[in-house]
Amino acid sequence: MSQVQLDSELLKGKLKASRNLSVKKFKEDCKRFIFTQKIGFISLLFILLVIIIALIAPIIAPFDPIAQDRAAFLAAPNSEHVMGTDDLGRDVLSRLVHGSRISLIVGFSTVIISIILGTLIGMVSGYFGGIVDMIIQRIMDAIMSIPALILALFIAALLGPAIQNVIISLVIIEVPRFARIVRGEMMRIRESNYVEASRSVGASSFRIILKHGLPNMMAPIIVMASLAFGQTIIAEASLSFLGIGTPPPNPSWGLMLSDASRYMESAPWLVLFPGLALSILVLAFNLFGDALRDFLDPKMS
Amino acid sequence: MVEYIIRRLIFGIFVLFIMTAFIFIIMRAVPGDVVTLQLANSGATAEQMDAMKAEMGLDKSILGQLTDWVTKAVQGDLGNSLWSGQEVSQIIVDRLPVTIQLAIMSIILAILIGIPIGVISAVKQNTWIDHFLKIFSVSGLSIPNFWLGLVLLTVLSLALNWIPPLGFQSFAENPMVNLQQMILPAICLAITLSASIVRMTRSAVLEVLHSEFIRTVRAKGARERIVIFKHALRNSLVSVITLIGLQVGYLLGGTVVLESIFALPGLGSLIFESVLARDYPIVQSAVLVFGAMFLLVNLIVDVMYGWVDPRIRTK
Amino acid sequence: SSGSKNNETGQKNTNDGSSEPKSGGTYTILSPADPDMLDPHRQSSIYTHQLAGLVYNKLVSYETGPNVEYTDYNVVPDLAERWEVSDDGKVYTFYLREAYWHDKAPVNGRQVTADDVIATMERIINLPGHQASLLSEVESIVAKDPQTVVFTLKQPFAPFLNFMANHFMWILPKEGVEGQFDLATDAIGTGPFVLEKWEDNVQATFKKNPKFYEEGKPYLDEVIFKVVPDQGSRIAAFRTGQADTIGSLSPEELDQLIKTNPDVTVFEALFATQEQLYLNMKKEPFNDLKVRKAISMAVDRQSMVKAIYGGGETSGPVNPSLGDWSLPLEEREKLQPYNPEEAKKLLEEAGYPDGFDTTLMVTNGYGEQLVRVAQWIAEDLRNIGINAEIEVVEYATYFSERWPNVDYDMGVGYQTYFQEPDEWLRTQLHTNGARNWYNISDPELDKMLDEQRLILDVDQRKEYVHNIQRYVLENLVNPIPISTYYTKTPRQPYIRDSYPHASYGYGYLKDVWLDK
Amino acid sequence: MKGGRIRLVNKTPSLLQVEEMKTVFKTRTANLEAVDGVSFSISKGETVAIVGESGSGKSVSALSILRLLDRNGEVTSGKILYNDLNLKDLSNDDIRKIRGNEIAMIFQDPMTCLDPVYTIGDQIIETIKIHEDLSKKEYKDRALELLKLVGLPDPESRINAYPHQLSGGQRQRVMIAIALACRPNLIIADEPTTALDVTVQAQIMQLLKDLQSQFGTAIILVTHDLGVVAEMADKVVVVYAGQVVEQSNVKDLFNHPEHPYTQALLQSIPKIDTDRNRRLQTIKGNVPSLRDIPSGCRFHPRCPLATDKCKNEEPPLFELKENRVSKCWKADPTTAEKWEFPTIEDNEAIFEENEHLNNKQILLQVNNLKKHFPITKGILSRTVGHVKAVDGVSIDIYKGEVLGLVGESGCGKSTVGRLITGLIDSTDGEVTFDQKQLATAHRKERKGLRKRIQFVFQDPYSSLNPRMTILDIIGEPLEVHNIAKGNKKRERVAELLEIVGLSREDMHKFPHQFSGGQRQRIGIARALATEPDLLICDEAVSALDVSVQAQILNLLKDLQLKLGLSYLFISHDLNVVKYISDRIAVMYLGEIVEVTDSVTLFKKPLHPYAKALISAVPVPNPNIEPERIILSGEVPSPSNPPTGCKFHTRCPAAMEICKHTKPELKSIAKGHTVSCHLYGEELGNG
Ligand SMILES: Nc1ncnc2c1ncn2[C@@H]1O[C@H](COP(=O)(O)OP(=O)(O)OP(=O)(O)O)[C@@H](O)[C@H]1O
Ligand SMILES: Nc1ncnc2c1ncn2[C@@H]1O[C@H](COP(=O)(O)OP(=O)(O)OP(=O)(O)O)[C@@H](O)[C@H]1O
Ligand SMILES: [Mg+2]
Ligand SMILES: [Mg+2]
Repeated sequence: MSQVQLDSELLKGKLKASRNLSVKKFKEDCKRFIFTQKIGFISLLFILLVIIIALIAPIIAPFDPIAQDRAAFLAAPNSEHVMGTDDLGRDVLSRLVHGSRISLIVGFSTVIISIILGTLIGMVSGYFGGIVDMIIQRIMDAIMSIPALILALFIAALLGPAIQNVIISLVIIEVPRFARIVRGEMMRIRESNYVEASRSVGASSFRIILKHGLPNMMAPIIVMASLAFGQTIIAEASLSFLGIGTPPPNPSWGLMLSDASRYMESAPWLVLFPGLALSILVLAFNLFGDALRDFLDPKMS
Repeated sequence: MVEYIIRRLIFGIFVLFIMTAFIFIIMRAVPGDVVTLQLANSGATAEQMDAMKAEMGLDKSILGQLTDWVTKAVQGDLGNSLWSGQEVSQIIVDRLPVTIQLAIMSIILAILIGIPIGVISAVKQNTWIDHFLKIFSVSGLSIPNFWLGLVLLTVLSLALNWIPPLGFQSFAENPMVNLQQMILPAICLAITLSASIVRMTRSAVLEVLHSEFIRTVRAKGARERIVIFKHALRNSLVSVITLIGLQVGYLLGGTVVLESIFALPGLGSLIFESVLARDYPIVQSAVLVFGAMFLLVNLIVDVMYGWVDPRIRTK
Repeated sequence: SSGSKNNETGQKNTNDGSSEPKSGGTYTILSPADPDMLDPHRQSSIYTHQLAGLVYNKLVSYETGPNVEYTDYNVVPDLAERWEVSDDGKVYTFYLREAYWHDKAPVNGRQVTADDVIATMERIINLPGHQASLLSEVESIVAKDPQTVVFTLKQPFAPFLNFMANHFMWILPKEGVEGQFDLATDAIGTGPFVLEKWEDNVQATFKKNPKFYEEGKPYLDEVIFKVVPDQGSRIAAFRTGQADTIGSLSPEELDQLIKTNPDVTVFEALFATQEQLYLNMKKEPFNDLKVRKAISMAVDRQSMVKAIYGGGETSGPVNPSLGDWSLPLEEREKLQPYNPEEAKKLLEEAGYPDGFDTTLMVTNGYGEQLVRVAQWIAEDLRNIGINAEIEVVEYATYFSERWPNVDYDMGVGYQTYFQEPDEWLRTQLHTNGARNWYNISDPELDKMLDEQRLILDVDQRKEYVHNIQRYVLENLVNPIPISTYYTKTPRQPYIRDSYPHASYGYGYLKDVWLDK
Repeated sequence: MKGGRIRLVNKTPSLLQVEEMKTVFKTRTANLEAVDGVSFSISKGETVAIVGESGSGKSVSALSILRLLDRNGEVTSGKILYNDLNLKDLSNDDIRKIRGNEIAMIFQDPMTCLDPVYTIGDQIIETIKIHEDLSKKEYKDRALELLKLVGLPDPESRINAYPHQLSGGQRQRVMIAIALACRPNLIIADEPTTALDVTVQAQIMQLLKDLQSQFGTAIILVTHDLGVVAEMADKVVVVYAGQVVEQSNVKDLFNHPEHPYTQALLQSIPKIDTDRNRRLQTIKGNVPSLRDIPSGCRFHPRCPLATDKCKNEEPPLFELKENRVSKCWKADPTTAEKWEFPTIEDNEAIFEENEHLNNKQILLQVNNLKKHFPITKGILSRTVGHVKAVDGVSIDIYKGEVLGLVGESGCGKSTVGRLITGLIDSTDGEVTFDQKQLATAHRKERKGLRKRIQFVFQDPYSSLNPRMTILDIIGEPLEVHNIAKGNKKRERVAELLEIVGLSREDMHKFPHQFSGGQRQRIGIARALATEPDLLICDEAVSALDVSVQAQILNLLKDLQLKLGLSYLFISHDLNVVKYISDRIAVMYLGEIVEVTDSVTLFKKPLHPYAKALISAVPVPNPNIEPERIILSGEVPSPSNPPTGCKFHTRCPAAMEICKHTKPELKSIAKGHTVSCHLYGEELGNG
């Protein structure tokens, strides 16, 4: 075997070792999470369950969520329609199952887009500071000083009811919040000793932001994201309630809830199931976020 | 301090200006305007419509309109409703007190509920009481408040055959009626806020309880009561107040839905109606007022910091 | 056949003679929304005109009363005591009654004169808006004497009296026209009630007009109009006795209400307008009559109106709430059958054996029921292979951009509450119609539409209008009438002599009294 | 007599007697026995020091006495007898009456130990209020009296001050006032001076001594600083891994340490009289984790004398003579064998001569360097003043030389270091490195120069990115400067790890998997990666335990000799600076006041500030009675420094001229410069 081969063998081994090490660390962290954050873990399982349901919705939903059973309007839960039907004879269970998709799509897209934008803005603002920071922060202040739902309402109402418009308006709301957190983290990291150490060996700003900034702010961002998720889902529901959220006939939990509010007395099951699903999912995200925060907070251990 | 407040106010005006421009531009960038909305089905000619637009000043460029609006707004003239022609400032003056009262009541309620629960939760850390309160408070964050409002209203009207008296009356006019009208929406708004207050109070008190000076106080021989209420709580207030400042945005947003549900003539419901009706001057001004309220609350919060924390006071 | 329905479930609405009307009391109306302004010539909103009916009068109006159907359009005197029509049908002379303006500055209770009428009419003609077209056939208006006004028409014009009874024709005091007070926020009229205070989006308070021209009326001391946007809140308020009437309810809501308040009376009437499914005639495949017919046949109107509105009728090109101006019910149903099989065949003939993909525009600005109708129709269309994706459009965009500019494939929406067959037909279907937002252009139809305006004999004109409708349902099929539903309005049991009418205006409250 | 301290004869009844105290912390994974059978006693007026390395259980022992432990901690067995009262068994209410009243505590960091939101007056009065019922005025008078007692200037107005308005030393005085408020019989002081500057530390130690002699209060002093122990304590308790390993009176302990651990500890600290050419004695390994306590004698893995017996059997506490115990099998009187600590062979113990220094080639030249940080205010960030952190500093460093930089906290030491590395830009002055000016060099050249100056930071943990592997951390400079990539990088990192005494296997680990000393080695390895000529060590060993500190100091010296490195060694620990430096610069308020070689500076400092500084250093030798120059007053603010000689406000020898004329830095003798009006040029020829 040549030297080069030997070396690359060695390298592979080393890489594997390092990967194993981080895999092992990850495994250990998971174990510790499960062990120390039981509520958080259960919440995580629930969230995963909802994600799976959303992914395989067409398979598990007993009916087409928009098909109308004209023989059964507002049917109470029965053996055919386990959760009853709504005012157009659509199967509530099927709508609930499909509705999870919309809630999750709105939640995920909003949070992911906001994280990306917020992180970019926040990192630039936090790292460079000065006039750039000043201008960015004032713009963020301006957006943030409009109460969230009012801003969402404003944008969603103007753009018209559509999922993408809901996402756009929620993103506009969330971006400044992420940006602010990231900026704070970036400023903290910028002042940290390891960044100073990195600068002292001559690392560029780009390298510092990428190699030191990003990995070290992931924890607060993830926590923030899990909490934002809950808020986003609720906001979507509120917009749907005002008639500017998800457009029918696509089922979203918020829309179902808002449609059902007229039947609060006559068909309470219509209100019950999406309401429970929504609240429990949001609860799960919140509890998971909390657990994550506790888990990542060294002081709490 | 005075200089600080002035500086914050100037900043605030700057922020409000950016906000105004933002709203102004978006609103005019989307389709639909008052004139077409009013006249679309009337068979009015294009010239007639243009004339009307010109009358309302809608024919100028967005920038021109913005300049016009800002110049007038600075002089205290917020324009007139494009529909009713009423003075916007008057409309806002009529409606603002409702929203302010609602916000203040919710904040007070939320504090009254949130802080004691938060303290108990912290003191009983990791006991079943703590876990129970934690789930309870997180649930508060997980229930949409429009939902809570509807349920409350339905349940009350069915179970007690009672709902708050309709027809808004101000507190000065008739305090009893006013409070009856306000209490339910205030509760709905307060639940969410109190949930965050509980969480913040809990973690802040816990953090303070771990700090060294608490050990000093204990070493003096102080009772737990003093340790917790005189020292731990007082030191936690800064974070709780900050939180309230930040959450006021959510609170004010919630007023939109709850004012509609409970038929309260506040700014929240106004803004919703006006956006749909493309009544630019009202939307513009209402958003501005909301923004100003938010900034003002945060200014008050910052001033309160000084009151709570002397380290900030002297800066 | 009756195109209208005016039933009372429950008992005792009419004064059975056992008790004399009692004066006094407050009548509270809850409404989901408020007029954006009070000026009735600048606003077509129902809320503005409902309130205008309390304050203003027209020269002529529609009859209401115990023996009048909700949908009967009998023109009766109002501010004009009587009128005369010249033999050639071109000159109308109106004799004003002795009536006084409300005692509010700057009008201060003076008598109504011909000048007021002329000023009002000029205002109507000059303001941009739908109302101008109502007077488009008028050549001149002159005051013969202070109490007599003469309208001269360009040509004989059948709808003229109906147009004069239209809700846009509220007579304003000259001072208002001249801008001495703000018509947008104040109202000084001759009607049964005096506007005391209007708080935008909160409430409007009206007090009895002591000098109303009908002796002894109104009975009510006060009418309060409150804005309560949330339906649930309105029901709760009604349930707890805080409201006398709250607008129409869905069948489910009504059932629940009757459970807790069994003695409530329910007023049922045909809605003043209808849902229409309209198609963009410039777009493939909607330019094909077969396709339009197939679409019309695919919709199960009866089940829809039952499921969504709790009951109603198949509608026609002229809304059935216009009484016998509309085609008789049987004919409407016969001409617009529900037959998906036949529809599929038609589609096949038109060259779409597998249907096609399209979009169906709807706005949520009218409330959720219409959105449900759209979903229903989409499902019906799906049955015959047409895959219509629902596009919910925000109201302002819908109403000021998409619909008027014919920027859609298919759409479903309500039409404005027209009070005249001419409006229903000519504004929508004429090539140059102000509301022809469908790209309709049919020269033969245009001719018929123009002709019906000239037929002065009412029965003759009715027959002609029916023929036009038959022609439309067979040869045009756009906009496709869907249904007109029954509104079901709960009322407190102590309300007496309430005879609403399909036309706008709460003027009928002059007869209402409270038996409590 | 030492400072009038009362030395009590043995056999006095003890005030507090701790017997076999055991403290356990419940954590999720295990129960940690942080204190495992500690016994000692203290009598009235006595000072007992508890010493040991970090994590050995000193603080926990102190807190256990008053049951002030964190919620998860509990004293599980043993007795804590205070005047025959067993504090361990008292009810919560009863022990509260003891706290603050009979036994008071003082903690390390005075900022975090005072409640920031109440005035210091409130906080003093609170203590009195808890235990005594007086009138409002009496409370205030008492508080004033206490503030006077602890020597806080201007107590009348300071009583309404908030903690943040006071300097560290003043805050510590307030803490002491609080502790004294109810005239306790015993004060437990946990590292009361660690957070303070040497000069302030000297003030506080003096104050404690004075108060003790005045009131006869007994003091339990928890510290890791053997200098402080030698100076303050009567009796010393040495703890290791939660156990007492030796107990003795102070003189015996320092003169004849019995336990190998004590012995090693004493030898690993550089003292003023430590030979600079000798290697420091080190203790291998680290303090064991409580989760993983060694069998037998807990010290055996690190003990050079360990036998199999030590490995397997835990030694009891052998009483050697009265008040003298040792927990070591070597002290077993039955087998009593003489043992001697193995010393390093002389040829190894002595550093080679530093040849790099011979040709006196200037490597770094700093000329009139200034850094003024703007103080901004207002919306437009108006500059309203400047913090003159560095205000005209000139120093030279020769090739292969170690220049020490000392001075009080905030005097600008770190800023000088950062300026030289180019981490921040200077306001004025020039830095010339190897004859090239840093400021005027163009970018590429600058980057090249930067490569040759590297930094070693104080806190080894926080200066390592917790999410990077050691390979990436040490490899970063290699990548940044395009020195090596991939395989080559790995090889180089491995090499560097070996240079600093780590194994190449370590490169795939993360920082948290290392001990403090190892982390600092990683920091050094990173600094060495670019083969620099100059290392700037900013408090590079301050955060380390003495035993580890010795390892790192030895390493630094080795590297200096082997690679010909030069160091700018910044530290507030003068003993360390003296040990490692060839020359030392003394800084005060952004200016250099004296520069000379290290021996001269300690023998014959000239500048009054340097004199005070050096006299304030606690000497870990109870036999020496140092002569203290206690500086009065506080360090002035660098944003508003005094006119003339900046030191004149605190100078015991200040003259009129000092108030308005700034003294020049003058060369007094060869290689000895000083800036003080006391010395004219002519004096220097001696
Ligand atoms: N609340 C706690 N829970 C768990 N372990 C603890 C707790 N407090 C202290 N310990 C552990 O007890 C041991 C002794 O800690 P202690 O603070 O007494 O050390 P120390 O000797 O004072 O060190 P230092 O010089 O760093 O202050 C340490 O290993 C520490 O981790
Ligand atoms: N970025 C900065 N902005 C403003 N002032 C600063 C900045 N960095 C340091 N200072 C101030 O400059 C002065 C000198 O700081 P420096 O950190 O150099 O002191 P030091 O001698 O290293 O102190 P220590 O021993 O506490 O580390 C201090 O008063 C400090 O507050
Ligand atoms: Mg300690
Ligand atoms: Mg420093």
